[in-house]
Amino acid sequence: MRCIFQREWSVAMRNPGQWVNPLLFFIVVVTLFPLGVGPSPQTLSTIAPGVLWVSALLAVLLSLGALFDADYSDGTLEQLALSGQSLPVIVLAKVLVHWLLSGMPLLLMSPVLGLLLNLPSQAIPVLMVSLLLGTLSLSLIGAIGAALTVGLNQAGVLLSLLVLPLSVPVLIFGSSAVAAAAGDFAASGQLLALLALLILALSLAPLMASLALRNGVSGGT
Amino acid sequence: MRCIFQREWSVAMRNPGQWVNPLLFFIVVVTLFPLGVGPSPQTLSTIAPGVLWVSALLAVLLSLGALFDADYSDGTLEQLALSGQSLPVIVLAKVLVHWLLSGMPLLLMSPVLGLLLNLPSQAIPVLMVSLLLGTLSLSLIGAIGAALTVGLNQAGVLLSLLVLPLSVPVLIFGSSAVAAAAGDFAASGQLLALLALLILALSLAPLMASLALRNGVSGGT
Amino acid sequence: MNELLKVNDVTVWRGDNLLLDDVHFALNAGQVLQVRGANGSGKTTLLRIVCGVGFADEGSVQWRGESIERNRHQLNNELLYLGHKPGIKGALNPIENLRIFCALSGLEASTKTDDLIKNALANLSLSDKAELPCRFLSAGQQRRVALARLLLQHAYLWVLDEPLTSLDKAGLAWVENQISQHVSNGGAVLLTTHAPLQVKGVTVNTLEL
Amino acid sequence: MNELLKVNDVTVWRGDNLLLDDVHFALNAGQVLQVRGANGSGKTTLLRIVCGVGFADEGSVQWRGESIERNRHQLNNELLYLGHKPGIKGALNPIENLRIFCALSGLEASTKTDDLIKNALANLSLSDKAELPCRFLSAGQQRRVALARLLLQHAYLWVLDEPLTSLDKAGLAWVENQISQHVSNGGAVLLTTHAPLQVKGVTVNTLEL
Amino acid sequence: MFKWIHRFGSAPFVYRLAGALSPWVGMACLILLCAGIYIGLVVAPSDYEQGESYRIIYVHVPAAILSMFVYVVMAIASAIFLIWRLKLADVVAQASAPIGASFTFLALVTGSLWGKPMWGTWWIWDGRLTSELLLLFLYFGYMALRAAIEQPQSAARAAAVLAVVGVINIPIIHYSVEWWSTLHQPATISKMGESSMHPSMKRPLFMMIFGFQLLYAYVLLIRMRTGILQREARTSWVAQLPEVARD
Ligand code: HEM
Ligand SMILES: Nc1ncnc2c1ncn2[C@@H]1O[C@H](COP(=O)(O)OP(=O)(O)OP(=O)(O)O)[C@@H](O)[C@H]1O
Ligand SMILES: Nc1ncnc2c1ncn2[C@@H]1O[C@H](COP(=O)(O)OP(=O)(O)OP(=O)(O)O)[C@@H](O)[C@H]1O
Ligand SMILES: [Mg+2]
Ligand SMILES: [Mg+2]
Repeated sequence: MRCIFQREWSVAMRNPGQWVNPLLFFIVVVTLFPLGVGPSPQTLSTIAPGVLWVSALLAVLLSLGALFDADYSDGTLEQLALSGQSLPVIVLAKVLVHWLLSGMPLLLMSPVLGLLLNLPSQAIPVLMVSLLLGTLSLSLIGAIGAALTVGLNQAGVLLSLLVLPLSVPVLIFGSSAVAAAAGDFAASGQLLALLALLILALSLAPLMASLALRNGVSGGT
Repeated sequence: MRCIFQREWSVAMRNPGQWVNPLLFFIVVVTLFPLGVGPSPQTLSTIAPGVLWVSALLAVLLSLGALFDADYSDGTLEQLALSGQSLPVIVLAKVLVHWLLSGMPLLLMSPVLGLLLNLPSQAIPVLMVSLLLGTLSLSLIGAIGAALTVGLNQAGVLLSLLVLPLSVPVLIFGSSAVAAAAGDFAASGQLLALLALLILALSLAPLMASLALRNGVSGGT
Repeated sequence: MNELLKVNDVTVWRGDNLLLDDVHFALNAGQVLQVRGANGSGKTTLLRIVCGVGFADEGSVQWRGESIERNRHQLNNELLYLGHKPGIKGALNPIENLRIFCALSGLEASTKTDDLIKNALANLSLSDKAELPCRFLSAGQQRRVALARLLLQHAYLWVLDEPLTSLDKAGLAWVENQISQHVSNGGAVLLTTHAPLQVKGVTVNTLEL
Repeated sequence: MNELLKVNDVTVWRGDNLLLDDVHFALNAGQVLQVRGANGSGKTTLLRIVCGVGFADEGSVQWRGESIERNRHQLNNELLYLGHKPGIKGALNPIENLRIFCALSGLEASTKTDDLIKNALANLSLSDKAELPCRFLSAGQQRRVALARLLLQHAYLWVLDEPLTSLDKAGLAWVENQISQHVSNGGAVLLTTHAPLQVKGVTVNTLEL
Repeated sequence: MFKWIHRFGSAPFVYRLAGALSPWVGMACLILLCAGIYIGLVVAPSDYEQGESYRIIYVHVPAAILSMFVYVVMAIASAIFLIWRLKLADVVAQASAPIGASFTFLALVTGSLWGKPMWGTWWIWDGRLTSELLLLFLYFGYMALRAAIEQPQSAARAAAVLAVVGVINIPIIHYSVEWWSTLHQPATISKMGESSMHPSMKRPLFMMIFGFQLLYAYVLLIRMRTGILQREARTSWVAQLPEVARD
C-alpha cells in the first residue's frame, strides 16, 4: 500500500497540472456563474451553495476521467492486474492521491470563492466540512465510473453521465448543509448523512472499481 | 474540404458517444442545478438563462478536448500536417463536424430544458438563436484551445483554463440576450453582438488553431 | 514432474473465423517455446489468454496443474508478461518506473533495490538516461527499460510478445543471452518474434499457428 | 542534376548532449539511404527534421534546392512519411483509412480510387479484413494497412522510420520489393531499420549516426 | 534596416545592454518609488470623504494600469516572435508574464482591501473587477501552457499564439463586461471613474505610476538576462563570460 501510494504520488508530482488544474477549473466555473446569472449580490448569495457544490462536483469528477486512462493506454494497468498485489488496495491508493491533489486544494480555496459569491461568513466552516466529506465520496464514486469506462474513447463525457446520478445524494446533502448554515440553521444532520455516504463509498468503491478494471483489461487487444 | 468533412463525419459516426455525450452532459448539469440550488420556481426562472448558458458552454468546451487528441496520438495529425491540403481548412471541417454533433443537439434540446427551469416561453426562440450563434463561436474558440494543448497530458483541464476567459464574451451576450427576452425586452443588440463575435471567430480561429497544431506536432517525439 | 504450464484445446473465434483451433501445448521448466505464425495468426491472442488477460471461447490454461482462474494469485506471482505495450510511464524516469515494477513483484523499496535497478540499467547501457523521463527516450530505449524487468523480477515464466521490437543488434544479443540464462536456471519462456532467434545452448521449440 | 534532398549541418541538442552533430548528406533520385545507429542515436529525430515536423537547433534542409520552410507545400506534395506511429484510425476499417490518405494526397474519391485501394489491400493479403475496424487488427496487419500507402500515394521521397516493425517474412519481402521498384522508377528512399535489408538491384547507401 | 534589427536582436549585445542599463533603471525606480510613497502617504492631504484609506490608491492604480500594459507588451512581443521568428521577442514575452501576473494580483488584492471599507464587501461583480480577474486567468493560462510543454521551441510558439489571441480578446472582454454589468446595475461604483483629483494627490500618483513602470523595466531586464543565458547556455560567448566562467 505505502509503496503504491508513493508511486502514484511521484507520478502525480511529475504532472503539476494534475493538481493545479482542477482547482483552476473550480475557480473558473465559479467565476462564470455570476457572469451568466448577473451580478446582483442578492441572487448570488441565494444560489451560492448550489453553485459552489455543483462546480466542486464537476471539478472533481472531470479530473477523475484520467484516473486510469494513462495506465490503460501505456499498458501499466495490465501489469497492475497481473501483479501479486491486491487490486482494491491499489485503487484506494490511487483515489487517495487523487483526492489529496484535487479535492484538498478545492477545500482550501473554497472560503475565498464563497466570499466572491457573497456567501455569509458563518456558512464557511460548514462549507469546508461538507466539501471534505463530499469530495472524498465523489472521488470514490468517480473511481467506479472511471474504471467502468476505461479504454473507451470519449470516456470523459460518458463518465460524467455514469457518475453524476450516483453523486446526486452527495450534492443534495452537501449543498443543503451549506444552505442551512447560510440561513443560520443547524447543518449537523446533513453532515452526518455525508459521513454515512462516505463510509459506504469507502467500503464499496475500491472493490467495485477493481472488478470493473479487471474486466476492462481483458477486453483490450 | 468536402472530403475532409466526409472523413471526419465517418470517424464521428463510428463513435456515437461523441454526439450523445455532450447532450447528456448538458441535460445532467441542467438537472443538477435545481438539486443544488433548491426547487423554488421563482429563483429558478431568474437564474435559468445563466444556468442554461453556462451548462451549454461547459458541454461544448469539454467535449472539444478530444478534438485533436485522437488524431495526435495515433499519428494522423502528423499526416494531416504533411499533406498537401491546407491545414486551416481541415481545422474548419473538424470544427463544423464537431458542432453538428455536439452544438446542434444542444440547440434542439434547449427548449425542453428551458421549460424545465421555468423559463418564460417567449424567451425560447431567442434562447435557440443565441445558442446557434454562440455554440458555433465556442466551438471555434475551443478549437484554438484544443490545438494549443494537443498531446499534453491533462490537456482537458488546462484547456478549460485557456478557453474560458476567451469565451466569457459569448456567455455574457448569450445569457443576457435570453434574460432580456425573458423580461420582455428586445434582444436584438445582444444577438448582433453574438453574430459579430462569430464572424471574428470564423475568420481567426482556423488560422490560429492550425498554427498551434503545426507547432504541437513538431514538439512531439 | 516439472510441467509448469499446460494449455488445453484453446479455441477462439473472431468474427466468423476460427482464429485459434484447439491449440494445445505444455511448457516445462527449462524450455523455450516460440509461437510462430504470419501476421494476424493469433499469437498475441494466445499469449494474452495464457496470462489470464484475455478470454478463450473454449479450452483451459493450467499453471502447476491448476486452472489459472482459481490459481490466479500464484500465477501472477510467478509470471512476467511483456506485451506489445511496454507499461512504461512517460512521466517517470527509468529508475522510478522500475521501482514500481519491483514493488509490484514484492521487492521492498530500499537502497538495495535501487542498486539492483541501477545495475540493470547499466547492463542495458542506459546509465546516462536513468534520470530522464521516459517519454524522451527513443523507441528502442523505452523497450530496453521494459526489458530491464527481466533482471529484476524473479519469475518462473516469461511471456514475451515480440520483445525484440525496435531493438538494435546489441539489444537483440542481450535478450538472447538473458533467455539462455533464465532457461538454464530452470525458468520457462513463451515468446513470439518475427526476427531470427538464436539462443545459445538451448533448443527452441516452436508452435506453428 | 537530380539532387532532391540536401541536409546541411543539422545539429540537435537534447538536454546537455549533442545528439546530432553537423549531420549532412544529399539524396538523389534513384537512391536509397539507410540511416543506421544504435538505439537512441538520433535516427527518428533526424527523419522528423527532414520531413519538417521537428526542430533542429542549427542547420537546414533543402528540397529541390530550396529550404523546406519556404518550400513546404511542394515537399508535402512529394513526400510520404511513415513514422513510428502509423496514423491509422482504430475506429475505421482499412478501406476508409486509405480513402483518407488518398484524399489528402489529392486523389478524388471515386470508384476508381476504391478499386485501387482494394487492389492494394489484396496485394498485402488483407482482402478479408478490408471491412474490419482497424483496432481489431493485429500489430502486423495494422502496419500493413499503413504500408498500403506506398502503392497509392505517388511521392518522390519516401521517409520510412522502421517500416518493418511487426512484419512477418512475407511482409518484409514485400517492402523490399516495393523499395526496389520505387527506386528503379526514379524515386528516393530514406529509411531506418534494425533488420537486415536486401533490396534487389540497388546499392543501399548508409549513414552512420 | 534589417541589419540593424539583427544587431539589436543579437543575444550577446542585448545581454550586455541589459546588464549595463539595469542598475540605472533600478536606481531611478527606487528614487521615484521612495519619493512617491513618502509624498503619497505622508505629505498628501487625507481625503475628506474617504479619510486615510484612499491612500491605497497609490498602489492600486499603478498596479492596475501596469497589469494591462504588461499584457500588451507581451502580446506585441509574441506577434513579433511569430512573424519574424525573433527569439529575443520570446524572451521578452516569457520574462513579462510573471511580472504582469503579479501586478494583476496586486491590483486585485489592493482593490478588494479597498472595497471592504468602501463598499462593505471584498468583491462585487462589477465590469472592471471582472475583466481584471479574467486578465489574471489569461496570465495563468499563458504560464500554465508554457510550463506544460517540454520542448522549449514548441512551448514558445504555443504560448505566443495564446498571447496574441488573448490580446484580441481583451477589449472584447472589457467592453462586454462593462456593458453587461451596467445593464443590470447602472452606476454601482461611479467612484471608479474619478474625474478630478487634487493636484497634491495627483502628483504622487503619477510618480508611482512611472515608478511602477520603471520597476517593470528593471525586473524585465534582469529576467531577460537569465532568459538569454538559459537559451544560449551552450554557445561559446556564454562560456567566455566572466560571471559564468567562475563556476
Ligand atoms: C478587487 C477590486 C478592484 C479591482 C480588480 C480594480 C481594478 C481596477 C482597474 C483594472 C483599474 C484601471 C482602470 C484603467 O486604467 O482603465 C482601476 C483603476 C482605479 N480604481 Fe480600481 N479596482 C478595484 C477596487 C477599487 C476600489 C474599491 C476603488 C475605490 C473606491 C477603486 C478605485 C480606483 C480608481 C480611483 C482608479 C483609477 C481610475 C482612473 O483610471 O482614473 N478600485 N481599478
Ligand atoms: N471481430 C473480429 N472479426 C474478425 N477478425 C478479427 C476480429 N477481431 C480480431 N480479428 C482477427 O484476429 C487476429 C488477431 O491476431 P493477433 O493480434 O493475435 O495476431 P498476431 O499473431 O499477434 O499477429 P502479429 O504478428 O501481427 O502481431 C487478427 O487476424 C485479426 O484480424
Ligand atoms: N531532454 C532530453 N535530455 C537528454 N536526452 C534526450 C532528451 N530528449 C531526448 N533525448 C535523447 O535523444 C535521443 C532521441 O533519439 P531518437 O528517438 O532519435 O533515436 P533513434 O535513433 O530513433 O532510436 P531507436 O533506434 O531506439 O528508434 C535519445 O537518445 C534520447 O534519450
Ligand atoms: Mg501480435
Ligand atoms: Mg526511432
